[in-house]
Amino acid sequence: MKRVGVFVCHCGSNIAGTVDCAAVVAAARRIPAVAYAEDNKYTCSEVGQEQIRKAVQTHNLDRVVVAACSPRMHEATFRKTIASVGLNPYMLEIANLREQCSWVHSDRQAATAKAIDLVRLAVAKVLYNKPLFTSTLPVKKRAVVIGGGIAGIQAALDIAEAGHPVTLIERSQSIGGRMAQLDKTFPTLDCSSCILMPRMVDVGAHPMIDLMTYSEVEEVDGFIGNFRVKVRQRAKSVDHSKCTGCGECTEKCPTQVPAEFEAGLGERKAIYTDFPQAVPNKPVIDRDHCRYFLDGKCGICRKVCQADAIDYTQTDRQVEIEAGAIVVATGFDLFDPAKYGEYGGGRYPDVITGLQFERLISASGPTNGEIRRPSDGRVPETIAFIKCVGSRDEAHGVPYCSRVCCMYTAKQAMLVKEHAKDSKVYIFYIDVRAAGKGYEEFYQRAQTDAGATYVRGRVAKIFPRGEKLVLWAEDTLIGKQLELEVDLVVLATGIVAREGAVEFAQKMGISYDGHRFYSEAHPKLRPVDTNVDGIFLAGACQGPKDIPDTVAQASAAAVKVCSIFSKEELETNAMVATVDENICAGCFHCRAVCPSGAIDSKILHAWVAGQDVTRRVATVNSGVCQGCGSCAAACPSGAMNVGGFSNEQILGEVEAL
Amino acid sequence: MNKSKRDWEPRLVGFLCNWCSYAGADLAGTSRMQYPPNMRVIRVPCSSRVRPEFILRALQKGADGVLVAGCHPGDCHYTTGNYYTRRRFQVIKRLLTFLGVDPRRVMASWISAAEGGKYQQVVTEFVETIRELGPCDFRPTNGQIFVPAADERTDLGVVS
Amino acid sequence: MTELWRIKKCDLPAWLNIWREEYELWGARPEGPVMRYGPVADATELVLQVRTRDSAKNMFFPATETMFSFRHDEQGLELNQQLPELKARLLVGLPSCDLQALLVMDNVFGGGGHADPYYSGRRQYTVVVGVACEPGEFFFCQDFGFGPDTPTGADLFLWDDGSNWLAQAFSEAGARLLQAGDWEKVQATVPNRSGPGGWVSADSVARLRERFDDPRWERLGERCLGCGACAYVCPTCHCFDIDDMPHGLEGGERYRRWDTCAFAGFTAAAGHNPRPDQTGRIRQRVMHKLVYGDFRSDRSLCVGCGRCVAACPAGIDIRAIAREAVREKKEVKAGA
Amino acid sequence: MTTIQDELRETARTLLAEGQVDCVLGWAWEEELQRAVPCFVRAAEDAKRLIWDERCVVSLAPFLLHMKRQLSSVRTEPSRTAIVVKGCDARGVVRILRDQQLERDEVLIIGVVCQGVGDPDNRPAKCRECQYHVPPVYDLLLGEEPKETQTPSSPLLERVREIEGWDVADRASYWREHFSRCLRCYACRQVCPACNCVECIFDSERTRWTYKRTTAEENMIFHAIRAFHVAGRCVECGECERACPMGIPLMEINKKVASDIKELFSVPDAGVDLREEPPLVRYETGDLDHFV
Repeated sequence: MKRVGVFVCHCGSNIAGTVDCAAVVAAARRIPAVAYAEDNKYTCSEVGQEQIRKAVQTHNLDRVVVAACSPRMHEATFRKTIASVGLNPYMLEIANLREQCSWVHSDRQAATAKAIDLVRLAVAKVLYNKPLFTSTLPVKKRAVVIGGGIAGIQAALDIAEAGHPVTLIERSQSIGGRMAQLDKTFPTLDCSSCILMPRMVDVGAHPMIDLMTYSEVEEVDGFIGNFRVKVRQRAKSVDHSKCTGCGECTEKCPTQVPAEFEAGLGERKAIYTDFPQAVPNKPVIDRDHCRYFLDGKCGICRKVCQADAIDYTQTDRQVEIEAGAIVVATGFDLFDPAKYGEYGGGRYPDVITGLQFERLISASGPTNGEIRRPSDGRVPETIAFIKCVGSRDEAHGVPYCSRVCCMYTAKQAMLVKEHAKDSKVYIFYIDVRAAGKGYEEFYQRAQTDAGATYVRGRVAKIFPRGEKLVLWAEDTLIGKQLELEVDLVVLATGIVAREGAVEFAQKMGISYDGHRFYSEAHPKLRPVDTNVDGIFLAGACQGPKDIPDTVAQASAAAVKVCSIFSKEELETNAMVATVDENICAGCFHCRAVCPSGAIDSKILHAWVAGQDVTRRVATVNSGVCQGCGSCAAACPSGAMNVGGFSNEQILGEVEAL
Repeated sequence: MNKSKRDWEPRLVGFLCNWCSYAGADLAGTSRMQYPPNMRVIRVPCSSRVRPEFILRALQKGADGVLVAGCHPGDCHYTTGNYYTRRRFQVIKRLLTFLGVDPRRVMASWISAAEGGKYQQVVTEFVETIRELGPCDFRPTNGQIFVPAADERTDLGVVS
Repeated sequence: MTELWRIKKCDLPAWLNIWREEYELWGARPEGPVMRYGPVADATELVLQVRTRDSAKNMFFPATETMFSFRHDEQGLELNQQLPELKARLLVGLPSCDLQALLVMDNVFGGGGHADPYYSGRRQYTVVVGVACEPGEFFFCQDFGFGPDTPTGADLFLWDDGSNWLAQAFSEAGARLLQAGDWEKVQATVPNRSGPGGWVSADSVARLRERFDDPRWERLGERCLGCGACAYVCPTCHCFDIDDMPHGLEGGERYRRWDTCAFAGFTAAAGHNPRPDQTGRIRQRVMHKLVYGDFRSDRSLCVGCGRCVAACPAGIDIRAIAREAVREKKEVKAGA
Repeated sequence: MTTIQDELRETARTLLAEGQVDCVLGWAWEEELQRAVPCFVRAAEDAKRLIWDERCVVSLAPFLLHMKRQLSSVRTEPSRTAIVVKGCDARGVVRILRDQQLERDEVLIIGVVCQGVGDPDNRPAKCRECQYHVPPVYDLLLGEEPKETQTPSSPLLERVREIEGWDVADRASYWREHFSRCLRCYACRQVCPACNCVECIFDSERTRWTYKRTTAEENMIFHAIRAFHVAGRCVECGECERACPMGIPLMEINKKVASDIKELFSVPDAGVDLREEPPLVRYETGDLDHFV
């Protein structure tokens, strides 16, 4: 005989203020299945929970209804309460009398009637509750970090430092990412490589970190604790175990191609390292441009290599890595300036992006740190910086602010003083956003020390006139239009999601937002989790952010990974789908709708009429199943059910309407 | 139990998805947004958990209107759940309308965890629509050829 | 020559309408695309001498019937039986096979000191007027010892006499009907046509009884899809299941509804089903109808109305099965 | 039409004689019953009883599925059955295969070109609007493909549009009146190739999905749920309406759902392509959203 206990909470006056709790208790007692009902001031308090524990024991209740606040608040609390007195934690249902009754209705009589109905619904449902159990899954204590920028580097180091093996996967020749392309960083004007290189070296040398550069993730499946990551290690054509990194081959290589690292302003050889301080500091051969691979003539690098490390016969290798957790740190792309036809981005050589300017002022850059016009190499006398190019611009599909352009433009303005102190600097802006620590002070210094002239207004058009570039703009503060002749224009292009971000998200099974940035599980409370347990986000792939926030997120993701690895086994979700094998017809509509690939099949043998008959039925992997119930709705015969929200429970609730 | 329209209060059922719409309803609560008390909420893990059997049983058991609420497509906690709801619900609604259930009695709505205001508005409007429509004539009529149990009953002899 | 009453066919509706205050008029009339027995407001709507798609069984043993409702609250358990409201009914137009079927059902539900209150109530207050039948497709009533003119089971039976009806009462309720309306007494011979038949013989019943394990049942099992059409249109199928319908958490009602041995779950009990597939089920139907019959009166449960033959989506025909049973094993006909 | 019949008999005989199949499922004429009934031919010499003409109305697809669940057809070594199908039946076979209730190599499909069955001057609705005179899937085809196949108008669809035109109350009473006749004999379910569950929720003893009462609104719930369960998978073979002893116009419901699904999700006809995806277990991110 099922014996239900009902505990109606006053929640101080939150519930009792509008709902007549005594009447609810009286109504509950009238329900035949309710063996005991009482109300108390604060059910979630220690006193309240003790009353539940005592009642369960004295009235030997086998299932409990707590009529209080939202289950999303204290369902877990009360599950522990009843578990502590021997009940299965899932023999509990919560009636939401606060958020969905007392707080939203003022008429006491109507609110009480509704509260009674909600208790009846909860009792009707709890009568069909079944004990549910979690199971455990082994954890593969290896992490995979995808993306070798500062985010990936930081996450990899933190996890490795916590004693867990990491595989860091980077698509290009070297780790370092966007930060390696920068000269200085705001607001401290630290030299970017000075603070980045040591971390890169640590990664390269760390015994717990396997570095896989020039490699791409092809496929990810499995689930938290048991991911299988398939990685394609592209052929480097250089045997890094023999190579000493002397650079002879790069020196002698006859082929010059535009270097991605130099953002189009510089060149590199066919056999190359991205930049001098690259990690690993051993080159790879770009087979799309290497003459040996195009027409088989060359082979100079092999001739000059004393270590005999060049190996043209290398082929791509597919590696499968087992991992317990994954950190996605794939970074960002910049807005394509060519989309602003009126600025001539990509057409006029002297209209460059902020990143290209960064390469110009970088000592290891194409101009060894001198600010020179890409067109004729002259030092520009007047430079115009234009902010919010491809940010805060609904028309170009980028309505958001990219957060970092105001600060790096101020920084670049100050660096003009160092590299070309006579040059005049104009900065066209809409608003200046300097909210970080020390940012506002940095912005003030850009105006005073660097003498940058901030003009509030958008630039309407840029066109060449002789050697110069003419800017048509307006100064909204003095309400005047102005025409300005400058020698160099730097566009502060906004941050957009990586090209191919959607395909990658689908490969990982994580969701993405309207701007193709990866979606965090909860904007405020779970910023580094994704909707797939065990996969975390770090850096600009989740949205535009500066280096301090990126590093903070990377460390946060690392802690999440370490908390998974701190347990020998993982507890699985208890409210998962279950199959009634007698009824399952093996049509597998369930598998078609399962979002987490938790449904597999098996062959059932039955002894029928003296013969062994086989039948294929569905099976559920309780580790992967998230309990969404799509399968239970897609299964016509009701063979597929979900613990906690079973067909019987919901039908029971509807029955008590 | 037919109810004359005057003293009849619409009884509504809402299947709310746990991650978005139920959270949106809670937010309406924490923000103390007032709305009529006619809605009985049944929590489901995802809007894709709702089967047509639940909707039809609710109508049969006295509900005058049924709401199925879930996350906006693309926001689903389970990634694809509400895509299936979207397809299934359209087929169910058109089928029920074809079979004679007033389309305004069955509705779906995407309500995110941040849209407490929208939940309040959806419930308020739904109650008004159903109040205007009147009780659902889907009551369990008794299929017997005879109306059951007259008050007085003769003693039944044995048929020869 | 016996003493009979005669009325012109065109005056029959007027006569029936006279009785409308006292009785509720029932009979065959179109319902959607099919003919069914049901209440009529005016006798002119009635269609006589037509084979309805399903039988009159529904009037006495409805497809769904609440037996009693119960309520359990703090005062304890309250039970109240939902007996049918008793209204006098005049059922006009039953052919001989349906009359015989009523006798079978009376035996099942009414006889032997354990009268079924639900069935008996309705049956007792219904006066049945039989009408001679125009034999049609799939009939085989003669195999069971009666023809289209056999009046047994009716309160009043009408024979077809060209443009007139000849009537004879077999109960005082039937006789009382004749007191109104312009009936005239005549001396006439009661027609006694022999009905269609020649399918089910005593020999076929005996052979069927022996051939319980004949493999040909499996051939039938492959063709029977396990629906309930044959049983639910059959005037003598009387199996039912009992189930509960809750009213909220405090009470509910217990109802009974038709069931049939053709259904898979019919014999499912505690996870085991002695008839795992259709072979056993179709065999049970045929055997119960023709061979086991009604153990209370050892008469066949079949009345040869042919409704099941018309209704079967798979074209299974109980007549062919009976005829097939007497054929030797060697030439297996397709129909069986 | 006799030529196809002769070819059919010859084909069946050779298939059985060579042991390619162990049973040919076709139609046979029952002289005494004056009806064409499903017939399982297992001996080569019985092949001559097979017929093909417009009297072969019964769709044989459900018997194929049903056979699998009969003990008599339980065999350890793989068995193969040939089935004679007209266009609509073939779609039923595809349905059963696509719902993974039979393996493709368990069935040998003998397609016959069909110009419509039943009473010549009152063809069933499905024949008057038939677009599959040639079965969409077959292993062998008997009869030549007709030259021009104009796509006929669909009387059933016009009827659905007409019913949609009524106001809600009229529709409610129309269906309530039809459903009050339903005896819940489940013939419509048992002859349906898409209704291939091992145990139907309406038979479930364990979970009270619905009450097993034959009241008008309870029957409406049964037919609404069944129409939904086969939504997107129904091959419009019309067997449910033919099998219904009480003459309930079930195809109007299935046609309504099928045309809705085609309009909403622009998917091809069900049961035509062996690789088809049932539309309700798939989605497009761009699906319509206007109803919300």
